Amino acid sequence: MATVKTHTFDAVIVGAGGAGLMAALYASRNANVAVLSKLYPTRSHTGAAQGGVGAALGNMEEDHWEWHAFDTVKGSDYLADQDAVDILCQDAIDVVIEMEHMGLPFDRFPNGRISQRRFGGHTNNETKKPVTRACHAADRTGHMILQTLYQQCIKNKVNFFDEYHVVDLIRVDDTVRGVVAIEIATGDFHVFQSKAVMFATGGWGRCWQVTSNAHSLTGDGAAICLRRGIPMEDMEFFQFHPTGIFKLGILITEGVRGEGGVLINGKGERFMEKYAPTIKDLASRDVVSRAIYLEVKAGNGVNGKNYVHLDITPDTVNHYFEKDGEKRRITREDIEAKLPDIADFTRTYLGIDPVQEPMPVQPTAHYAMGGIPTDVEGRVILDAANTVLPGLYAAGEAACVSVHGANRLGTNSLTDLVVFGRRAGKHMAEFCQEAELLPLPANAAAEVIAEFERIRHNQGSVKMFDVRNRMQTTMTEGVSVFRTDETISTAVSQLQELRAEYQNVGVQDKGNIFNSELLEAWELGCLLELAEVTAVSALARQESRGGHARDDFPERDDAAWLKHTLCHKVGEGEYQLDYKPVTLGRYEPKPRVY
Amino acid sequence: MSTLALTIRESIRYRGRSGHWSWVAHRISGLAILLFLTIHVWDTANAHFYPHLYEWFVDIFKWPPIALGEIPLMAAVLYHAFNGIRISILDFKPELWKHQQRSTQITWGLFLVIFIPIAIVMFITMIQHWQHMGDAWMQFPRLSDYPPR
Amino acid sequence: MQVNLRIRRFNPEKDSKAWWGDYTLDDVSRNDTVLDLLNRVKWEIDGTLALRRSCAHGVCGSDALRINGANALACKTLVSRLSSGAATAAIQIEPILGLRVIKDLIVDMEPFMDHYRSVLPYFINDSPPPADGRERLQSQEDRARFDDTTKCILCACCTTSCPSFWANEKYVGPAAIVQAHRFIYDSRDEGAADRLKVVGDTFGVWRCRTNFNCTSACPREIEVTKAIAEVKKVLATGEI
Amino acid sequence: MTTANVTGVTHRKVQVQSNLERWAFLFMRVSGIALLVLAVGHMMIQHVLNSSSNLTIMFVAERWNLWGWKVFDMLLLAFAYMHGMNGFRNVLEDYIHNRQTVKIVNTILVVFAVITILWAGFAIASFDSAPFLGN
Ligand SMILES: Cc1cc2nc3c(=O)[nH]c(=O)nc-3n(C[C@H](O)[C@H](O)[C@H](O)COP(=O)(O)OP(=O)(O)OC[C@H]3O[C@@H](n4cnc5c(N)ncnc54)[C@H](O)[C@@H]3O)c2cc1C
Ligand code: HEM
Ligand code: SF4
Ligand code: F3S
Ligand code: FES
Repeated sequence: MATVKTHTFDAVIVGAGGAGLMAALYASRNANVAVLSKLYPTRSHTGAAQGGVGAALGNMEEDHWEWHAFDTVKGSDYLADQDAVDILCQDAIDVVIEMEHMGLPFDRFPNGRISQRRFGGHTNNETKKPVTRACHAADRTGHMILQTLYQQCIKNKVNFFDEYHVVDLIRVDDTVRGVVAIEIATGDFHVFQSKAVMFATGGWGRCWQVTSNAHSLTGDGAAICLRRGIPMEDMEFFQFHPTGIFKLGILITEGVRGEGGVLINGKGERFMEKYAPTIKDLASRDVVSRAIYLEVKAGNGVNGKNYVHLDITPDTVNHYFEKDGEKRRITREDIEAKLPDIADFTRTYLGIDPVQEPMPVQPTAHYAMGGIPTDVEGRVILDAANTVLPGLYAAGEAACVSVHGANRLGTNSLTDLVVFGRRAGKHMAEFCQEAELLPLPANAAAEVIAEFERIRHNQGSVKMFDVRNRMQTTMTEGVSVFRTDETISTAVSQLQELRAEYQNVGVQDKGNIFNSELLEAWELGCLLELAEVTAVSALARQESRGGHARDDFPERDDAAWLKHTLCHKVGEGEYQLDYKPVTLGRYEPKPRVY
Repeated sequence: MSTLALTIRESIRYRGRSGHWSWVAHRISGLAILLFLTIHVWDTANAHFYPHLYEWFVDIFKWPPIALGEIPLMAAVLYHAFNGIRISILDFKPELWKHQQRSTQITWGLFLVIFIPIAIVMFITMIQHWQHMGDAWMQFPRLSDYPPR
Repeated sequence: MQVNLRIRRFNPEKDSKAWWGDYTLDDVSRNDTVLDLLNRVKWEIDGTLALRRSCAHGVCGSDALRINGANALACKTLVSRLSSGAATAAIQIEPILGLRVIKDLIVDMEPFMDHYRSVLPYFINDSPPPADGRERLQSQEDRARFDDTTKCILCACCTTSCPSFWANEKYVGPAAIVQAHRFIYDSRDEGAADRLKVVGDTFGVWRCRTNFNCTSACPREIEVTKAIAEVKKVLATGEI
Repeated sequence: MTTANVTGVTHRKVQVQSNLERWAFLFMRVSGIALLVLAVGHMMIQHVLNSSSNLTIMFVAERWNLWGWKVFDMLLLAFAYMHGMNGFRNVLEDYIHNRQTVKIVNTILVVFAVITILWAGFAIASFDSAPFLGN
């Protein structure tokens, strides 16, 4: 049977994406920190982020963090907490500069400063026109952030435990004592005893069929927290990015539209003119995804199929620039230089050259606005009264601060990672200075070991692949860009069935070394649980707001629903919903037009 | 962790492109020339120290199975030389690397264009020589036939 | 179409040596990637097959494999590139060479990461940043000099395609040199001398025999050999 | 906000520590270029313009009667042998992993190369053509 090894650290950070690494960098300055990641850190999905990181540097044109804040709040459909948004937009400037000082190779403007591009929903608040705010390194900004932070962690000798899969949180009443992890290469269980734990495990787009997310984005951290009594905030808000490659889901960054690309329907019309007359293709993501969906529904998909075209060919783009009275023009060379990876993706996977042909795109499951609820220091909170669970932290996509509210603006996730990753890391180190190391409960790992043994030796004949597929179809049909009481209810009951079937999922691999089948089966458990929470939260919210668009309740209802959902797990398949007020500030909720 | 056998086997199994085969050819040709050169140098030194041994060796080199080996030797020197120059140029002009595919083609082309006529000439000369020698052409030279001078 | 997959298998808990597993897959689309095929084998036929993967679109560097004899990322290799257009195709998958096989297609990455870490792969500049609290300035031309080598995702396709590395795993390998290049050529960095000490050593750039397998294998289309040559040139001339 | 443009490439000098490998690398290229003349020239003269079929000690005596050819051949000897042996060292170091063994092998290579070059170099230098040419 599995052996259990014990390690002791001041703090454990689970996840080595942008959020985890930034936190590690700060926390490890004053505390003994271990970073556990199921992937080699540089393989975290932060590396896939393309377009840019938002910060009002104003390197090209006038910009202010207050404008950024307003755009963020408006983008969130007024569900974001405005105190947190202020911090996000103020700290963004400093943290982007800090990353430049860490060596991050941003692209440059001719004046030698960090290059910025336009992005959806980011505007000059006075003219209402798009503003250049997304700081970028070609279309691989996330890659550069991930690499730079990892490099700095190596420089600062951070303790990494690579390919350690965290499977449980050790919580005793209202204290945390550490985590349980499996060393993937050997199958051994390890207990990491610590004063503080942070989850920065990223999103769970794999709940859906077509997604921009990695195979490994299975929401482990969120699911573990949920199982250990932490509620999930605003889970009904999941972002569908308007431009995923048709069928594959691979993301085509909004940066394409930032550089002038336009969406064209099957009739050859630039349909965003109808839905967002002012900023058109650069409206926020929920708006554009819905527009595509509606176009397809109206029979305006390309070739009668459920996709539209994203066109960045110089001819089309310059045609619309001229029509809009814009002075700039683009050339093939600009596209190759600014969007090299996008060009590579479409050439590799579609055999389409984006400088000559439009790309087929459809909305793709992309980003979890909701997640583990935290305060602005990254501390995890337990209830509507914002009671903190001392020593437990969360950051990045897994967390919900909430700065994204009902819909995240492009570039704000990377900003979120580094701003709140940094704050949480700092705070965690301070916490460790004062906190005591608490003893581990007896057999801390016993429960999760038993669960793994159950899956490993399950005689059930149900195929994991089959359950996962059905979950993904269910979510895609029931809890997608548009939803109704009926679709969500069907999804909820199907997910309940799937949860029962999951108990009979068996694995063929009974070994210890690199038993990825066993881990995948466990991950599927996480996905199923988060899918169910998402559906349950969505069913309750009877309004349309941001990423949550209900056909049966098409209007936003601030009187009844200007509040955050908190979904507690109270038993196997039993969830209790609670609500928490939104922190308002300078910006009063208004109807949202782009 | 890797053994010599594995390295050699995989060097042949690996489906590399032109650069890989250029490397294989460069290494083999270099080693082959060195092997020949070592024998050749020691033997040539005999011209001063033991002239009779030198003469014996010279005749061994004319023995058909060994004489034929001169053609691959020529190939080795020519290929190794051209490829060596290619590598040296590109080492000091990294900006030319994008033409690497082309450069290997040119190297092989140049090699073939120069080597083939030379090989033909060498082969014809050898045949003429053997014809000239009559029946003794395949006779391996015996040391006893070369008394010390 | 139909694909006959041959996969190099090895389970240390069961097998004393590696063996070939043969799997036939029907209804394969020419646009499927090799990763799609491997996933099908794992999910539908044999769950014990072990491989690493994450992003599925060539940006994370998890699934470097030897596909039909040459290194590539499984998720970036389309079936259409490996088949002639006939109704069936044979595809052969092996783990990358020169690193210890842990199980099936998974190799021990630690020696590779050790080489990476050895070249000081991080920005070094101890002089104070600009007094206005803003970014260090850099011209577009200076930025362009090291653009290519910033793209590396540490997939190891290059290092494990290099015969010098197969022969001697002490060679730091192309990936580590690419990382060194990225910093040596960054006009803001001040650590070039220390880095050059590492890559200029016996097991540094000099082990490169300009074989070019690395460049052909790089899924990010980095001109790896060129980067190595540029580092050699800096070592030879003392000028960046 | 826009300030003056920053343009151009910054060239920097950097301290590089020289070591054996660096010199070996440079030597391989320089000797390679020398050998293009010496070795390829030698092959052409010996095997194309003349043929080894006609090679006799008389031929050698005639050539080495001229100091020019003696120098040519000595240079060829030195460059080719040093180049070849260093290449051989490179190859061996790929496959021999034990540092101690590498040192021993290298010592053997150096000793062997030095003896070879001296022995053959001495032979060329002191070769007396007179007895063969009969004057
Ligand atoms: C294709 C794409 C493009 C994007 N483009 C942009 C953009 O341009 N701008 C923007 O702002 N945002 C963008 N985003 C969103 C943004 O990139 C992500 O939200 C963000 O990177 C998430 O970072 P993270 O640190 O929270 O998690 P991740 O980077 O996903 O990292 C998760 C980490 O947790 C680890 N982990 C997970 N589970 C476990 C476990 N059980 N045990 C141990 N470790 C575990 C993983 O190994 C990994 O290290 C994009 C997202 C995608 C998918
Ligand atoms: C004729 C002109 C020659 C040129 C231009 C030349 C050039 C080169 C160069 C540039 C290298 C280095 C290759 C590298 O580092 O990757 C090399 C390697 C080598 N050369 Fe030569 N060379 C020549 C002649 C010779 C001769 C005459 C010999 C034999 C005595 C020889 C034996 C070798 C060997 C053994 C290697 C090492 C091969 C390897 O590392 O794979 N070369 N040559
Ligand atoms: S240089 Fe290319 S092949 Fe090598 S590790 Fe980096 S991305 Fe992979
Ligand atoms: S394959 Fe190896 S020999 Fe050099 S050019 Fe690449 S590192
Ligand atoms: S799975 Fe990420 S590179 Fe292939």
